[in-house]
Amino acid sequence: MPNIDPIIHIDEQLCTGCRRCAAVCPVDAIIGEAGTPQRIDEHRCVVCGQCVQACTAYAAESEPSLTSRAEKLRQRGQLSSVREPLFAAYSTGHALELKEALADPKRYKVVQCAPVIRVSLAEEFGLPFGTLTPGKMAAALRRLNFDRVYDTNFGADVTIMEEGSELISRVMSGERLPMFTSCCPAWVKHAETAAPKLLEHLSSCKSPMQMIGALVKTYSAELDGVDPANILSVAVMPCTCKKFEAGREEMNVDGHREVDLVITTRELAQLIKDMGIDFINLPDEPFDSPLGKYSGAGTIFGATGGVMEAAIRTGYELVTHESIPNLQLDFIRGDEGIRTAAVQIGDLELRVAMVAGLKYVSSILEQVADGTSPYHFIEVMACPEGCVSGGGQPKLLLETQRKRAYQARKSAIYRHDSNQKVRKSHENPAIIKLYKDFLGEPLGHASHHLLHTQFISRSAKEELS
Amino acid sequence: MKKERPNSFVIAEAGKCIGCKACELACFTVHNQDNGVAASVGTVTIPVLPRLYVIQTDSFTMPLQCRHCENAPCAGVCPVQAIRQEDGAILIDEDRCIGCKACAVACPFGAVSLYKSYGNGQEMKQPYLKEQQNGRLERKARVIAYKCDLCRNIESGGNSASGEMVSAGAVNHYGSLTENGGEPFPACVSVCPEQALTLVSPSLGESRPRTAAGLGSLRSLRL
Amino acid sequence: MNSFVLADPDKCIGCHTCEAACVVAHSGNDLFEQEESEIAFYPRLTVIETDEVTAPVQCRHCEDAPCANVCPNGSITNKNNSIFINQDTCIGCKTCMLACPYGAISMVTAYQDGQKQRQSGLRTNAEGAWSRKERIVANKCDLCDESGNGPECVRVCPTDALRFIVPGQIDESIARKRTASAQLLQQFGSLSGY
Amino acid sequence: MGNKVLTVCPYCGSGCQMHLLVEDGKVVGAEPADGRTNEGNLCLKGHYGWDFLNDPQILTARLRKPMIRKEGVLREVSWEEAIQFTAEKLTAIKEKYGPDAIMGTGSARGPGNEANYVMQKFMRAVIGTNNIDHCARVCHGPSVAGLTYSLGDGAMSNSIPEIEDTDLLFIFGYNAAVTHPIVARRIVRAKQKGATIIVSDPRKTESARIADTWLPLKGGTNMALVNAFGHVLIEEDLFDKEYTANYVEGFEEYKASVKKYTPEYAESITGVKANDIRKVMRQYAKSNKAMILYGMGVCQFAQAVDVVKGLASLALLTGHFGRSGVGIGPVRGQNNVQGSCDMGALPNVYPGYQSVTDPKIRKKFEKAWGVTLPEKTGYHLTEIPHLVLKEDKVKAYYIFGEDPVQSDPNAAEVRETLEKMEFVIVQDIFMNKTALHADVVLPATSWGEHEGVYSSADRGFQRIRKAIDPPGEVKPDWQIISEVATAMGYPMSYRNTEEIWDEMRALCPKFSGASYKKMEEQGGVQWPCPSEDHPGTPYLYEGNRFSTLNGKGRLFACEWRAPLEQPDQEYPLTLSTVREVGHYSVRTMTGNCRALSQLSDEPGNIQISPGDASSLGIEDGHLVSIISRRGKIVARAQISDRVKTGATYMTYHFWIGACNELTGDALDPVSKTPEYKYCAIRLEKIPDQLRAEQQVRQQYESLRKQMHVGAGQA
Repeated sequence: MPNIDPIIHIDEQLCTGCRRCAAVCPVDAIIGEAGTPQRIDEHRCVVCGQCVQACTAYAAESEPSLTSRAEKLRQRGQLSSVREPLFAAYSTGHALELKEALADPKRYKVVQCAPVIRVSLAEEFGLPFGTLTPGKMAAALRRLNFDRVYDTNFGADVTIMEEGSELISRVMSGERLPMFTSCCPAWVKHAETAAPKLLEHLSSCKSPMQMIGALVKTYSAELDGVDPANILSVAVMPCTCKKFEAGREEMNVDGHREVDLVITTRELAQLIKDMGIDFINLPDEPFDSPLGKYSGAGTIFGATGGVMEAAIRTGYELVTHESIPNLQLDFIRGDEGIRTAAVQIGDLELRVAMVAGLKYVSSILEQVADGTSPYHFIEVMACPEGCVSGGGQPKLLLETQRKRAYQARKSAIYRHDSNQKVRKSHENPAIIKLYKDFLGEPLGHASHHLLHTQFISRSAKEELS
Repeated sequence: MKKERPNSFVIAEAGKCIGCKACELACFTVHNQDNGVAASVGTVTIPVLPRLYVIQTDSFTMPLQCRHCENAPCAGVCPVQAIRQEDGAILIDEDRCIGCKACAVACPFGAVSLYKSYGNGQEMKQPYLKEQQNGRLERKARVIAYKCDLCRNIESGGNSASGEMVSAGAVNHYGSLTENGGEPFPACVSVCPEQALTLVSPSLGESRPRTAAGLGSLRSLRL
Repeated sequence: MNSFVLADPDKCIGCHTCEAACVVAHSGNDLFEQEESEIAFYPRLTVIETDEVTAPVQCRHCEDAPCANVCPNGSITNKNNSIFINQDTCIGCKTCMLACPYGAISMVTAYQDGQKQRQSGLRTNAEGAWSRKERIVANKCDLCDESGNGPECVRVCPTDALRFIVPGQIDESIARKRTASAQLLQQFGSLSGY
Repeated sequence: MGNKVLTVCPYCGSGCQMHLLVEDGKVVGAEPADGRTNEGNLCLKGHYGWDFLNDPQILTARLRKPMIRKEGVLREVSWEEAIQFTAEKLTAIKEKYGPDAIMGTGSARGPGNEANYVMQKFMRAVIGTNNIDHCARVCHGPSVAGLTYSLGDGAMSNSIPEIEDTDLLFIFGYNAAVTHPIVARRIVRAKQKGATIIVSDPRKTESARIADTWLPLKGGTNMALVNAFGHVLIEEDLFDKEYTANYVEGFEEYKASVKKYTPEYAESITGVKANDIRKVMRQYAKSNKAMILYGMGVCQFAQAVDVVKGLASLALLTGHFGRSGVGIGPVRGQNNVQGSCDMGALPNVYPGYQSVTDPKIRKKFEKAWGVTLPEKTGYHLTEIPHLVLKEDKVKAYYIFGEDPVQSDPNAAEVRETLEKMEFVIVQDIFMNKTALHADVVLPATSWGEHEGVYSSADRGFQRIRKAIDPPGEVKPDWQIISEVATAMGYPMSYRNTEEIWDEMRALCPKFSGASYKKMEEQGGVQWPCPSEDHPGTPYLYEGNRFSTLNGKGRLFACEWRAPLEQPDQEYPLTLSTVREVGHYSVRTMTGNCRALSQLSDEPGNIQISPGDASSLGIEDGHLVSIISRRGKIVARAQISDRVKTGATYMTYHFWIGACNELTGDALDPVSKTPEYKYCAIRLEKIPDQLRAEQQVRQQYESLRKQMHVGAGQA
């Protein structure tokens, strides 16, 4: 899945030019006169899909001037069975492609699900906001004919091991501080475009999705004794930019794409309906081992501040060798904007910042650029409240319900975390085993080969546009 | 001491409308909870059929809907009394409607449209009337008149989309809400991002309040 | 040009005589015969009191009447120097009421020979049971068109606070003001040096 | 076909002349006539206040037959029975407790001067007491007392038409636009003619709105302000020394008592800027023609007579008397309150303001009436509740053309009083709240149904005329009283009102020249009119001779006293009772006029400031509860920019929003006039408006039932 398609599109037949999308775009990538169809500046666009969420310009029934619905669905890569209204702003779908692939008996089909799918998927079936359905989701995926149902949460735990260790070593050596998180692909693309000089400040970790992808084609391929070339690696994501990330040149192991296909929460729901699966009445089923066993820390990646909280839970203990007094770091939880905190870890006062909503990051970047940034560690999430509000999430019919929906999804995540027996990544037995049997130690040779990456400056194009 | 009042109605300010159609979507949403429409777009399984219509010409953009006329021409021409005034709103009884289209013709605003009728997310079929469809006779779908009902008889609360309608505030320039018994704001009014829509609740014999400024101007009028 | 009635707030004492007069003038004298419950008391002008001003407000019979321009079925027309609402064809859509910047239009129950007009089609549950709804129409100053002896409000005002302004008068006053200001200007003599 | 009958409007003391249009025995309309005061204009009451004559039964029903209370209910009886019963009862009570156990009222409204003359004669000659008083007590009583002390006459020294020709108009506690629109017309004309207008009022009245200077004083601080005015006149040497020397007495005492009332001191009490106090007095003193007009804002306080004297003193100090367009004008509220005073419906004077305590005068009346008359002054109307409930002195009450339950303060106490009395007679044209407590109800003719004379506020006698025949069996008031008198053994056999009038003229030097004939010829006669050849007197005190004993004007000042009831935690707001333009007095007349009741109907309004409204969460037009230490009522909130925070205003016309359920019974020590303009109240928001509206509607319905509405209609 190489990157040629810009993924986010505005259908000029449908766009009324109200520019509400421009109001939510964090990087001013939407261009056009009010009242006329808008277009997207592909270079600036970070593919976060907030415009897709905000757009209300739907295709009215039987407007003769329009291309037929069936044709539009095909163009958009959507299943012909989709009955919901079509809007001007949309993201390229891969459900159609996936449906064919799933039908192929020769391929070994592996899927991973991001932390927040389980707290929002149910909305697409009319259940209340924040209904938690990991079990039904796993069951549905098996019925969609996947051979292995893994969990990005596990990848999150791995990320914590790697990124946590990276942070500690950087803080000890005082090099390249502050360190930015690198798990949000929209943020990474923005950094590459808007602040190429600061790329060394990004953690070299791949995102949880890519880490799982890499492990799927290596570690678990070995365990299951299948040829990586024969594996179809699929990810279900709340995020439209994950489609872009998966398509990045460098995201491969030994020539194999780490993730072959990404579909959004909405696309998953459409597939489930398309296959006539009665989601609401499915039994709860577990995820598969080993890449399906996760800690509470992995779960909270879905909310802004989650990566930070998870990292601190582990980092604290790696540094101090004693268990963290208070697991629930409420002072870190919150929503849109910039939040800062200072955490005492041994005799180190770790100063951290969390950015939710890419439009808030610029001030932070300036500080880093002129060396005045007081922080050690900065988490950045492109979407207003983190992945719960991602561009691939269920789209709301009424703006008036947005806040409530996000709150409910978030509290479901935290509820899920607090219900986990294991709540720290480094205590996840499957993680311990992974390092023992396969990776060795965090930041070790294998990790470096599979789980870390480097970033490309896109500034050259900047001048052009 | 008598306190009758004319019907309330929703009206838009062209100057404020940006044409986003959020009002149409909201209107459809709150009116189709029985058709399985919940909070997210994914729950929609029928065509979006709103009861107000965003009109876009090169000179202006604004939604157009029923004025709940006191002497409603639509009701006047309805052969089966399917259109009545109930609790201060002109309402169409969709079960009684026979789809004769007279109301749509009579309405000077074009506020009435005829659509297929839906129940539980399915087209409603006629009991006996059949029509030729791809080669064979099939029961014809019911077609009925739709128009703004000021979001009357929409139960709200829970996670249902209209949950916020009652609470959601919008400025009401001309009438007082409390006087007409705290009439809830229609969905279109509460979702409009530009507050371009207003629920007007006039009283009988009273014209809308005049501004002191308007009066002040009197003082400078000399012939 | 249209005629209209204009109030002078410096003379108005807010006694409401004009409001009563308006109703009486439009009811004939039968107002004084009616049962109290049957009375249609809808003044076509309203005395407004703000901190600074007291004065009746009524239709200005605008030359480009906004009310007429929003009427969906042409029930508002310009008829012998006044803006006229045809209450027989009015459908009660209330748009004119909103359009009027003076707030001079109100919605009122329509009467015919002392009886509320009922509609043939529209039923309502307003009075509890289902019944034929009364007609409600737009109402405003008609300059006492039918009476023939000019606006009654002007006639009864005890302080002469109301004036009936007919087309010619505005032009006259404009002409008068021009001459006056011209005379003032003469006093400047030569304007050279300015 | 129809005919026009020239008469005088029955609402307010402006004395507007008008034509009643009559078609086959029925009044069908009214037209202004070219009267001295109204010059072809009428306000809305004049134009549309006549159809109560046709008994539309909106608020109350017209009384058509005499009634006697039997087994607790009023039953219609014959005149013979009613008169007989009344006469016997009164005679019995007179014998058992003495004449002073009986109280009677005059009527300041429809009946006219002759009926009042007959009534006071009945009380004095037949009953044998001076216990006669009337509603002047609750309005301009202080003017009568105060101006008689200062100038010698308890009336306007000037005339209404003069108002528009003065140079400076000083309006004090008087809202002409509402109480006398036709007087307000003169004020507007004065302004248009260039007069300076100064208004002293807590509320921004219409006059205040067009005034050059508005002095928004705190309620209940009149005396302090008036004293400060006097202080400025003297301190700045603005007063007319020569005039004061020749025509005025009491200067030194006056000077002494206003000494401490510096404008700054007054400002601390009244809230009026000291500089404004100075400015207006300079203007007042320096203008050639300056006139004072005042009203209830002066009289309806427990310190009223003092203020009246104080205002008169300002005019005396500056020599604003004895010419046209100057002087002082207490503009009388009710249409014939001047007349009922003229006719001696007061406990201390006979007709023509002749003292009952003066032996010479008493002799004159004893001779004329052929009886011996009581020496001592009678009771005041407003003392009755106390005299009945506390001292048990008064047993019978002959209430003639008044409705004390609605019009007097502390209604609950008034009801208790009437219940406690042995015998209550109500003589009226409509069923009313007071009649609910009556033992006998005597139905009388209304304005429009009888002949007579009214006195306008500026001392103008004018003829009222019969336009239509009365309904049912009703009789003219003077006739009813005569019949009771006759039945009590004192024959009265007047054939018409002119006979009564001439008897009265013969006894009153001030009025003796004011014959019916002269009224016909001139359209009216302003007293004094001492002789047949005298045309009458537009303004008093020609040559600056005052009607006091020694002919000099008497200055007066005294300490300011704060109103009795002050707002507190529990009752944080003040209530002042006022009137509204579309209704009259207790509303039995205007409340039964279609147009007027449509313009403004029950439960009535309470005016409040936007500030108080928002802090209480009250919206304009909403019903609210109003509570004082004496009662609780419901009325409609009317939010007005013209009202100061902390102050509220209610009109006393309404029966559901009856503000006199709230008002207190503090009285002026001299005139015994109640403090209507100041009591403490609390406002409460009513959450369920729809329900409240229903309750008001029900209350109105049951009220109408009590008032026999719909019962017997002809």
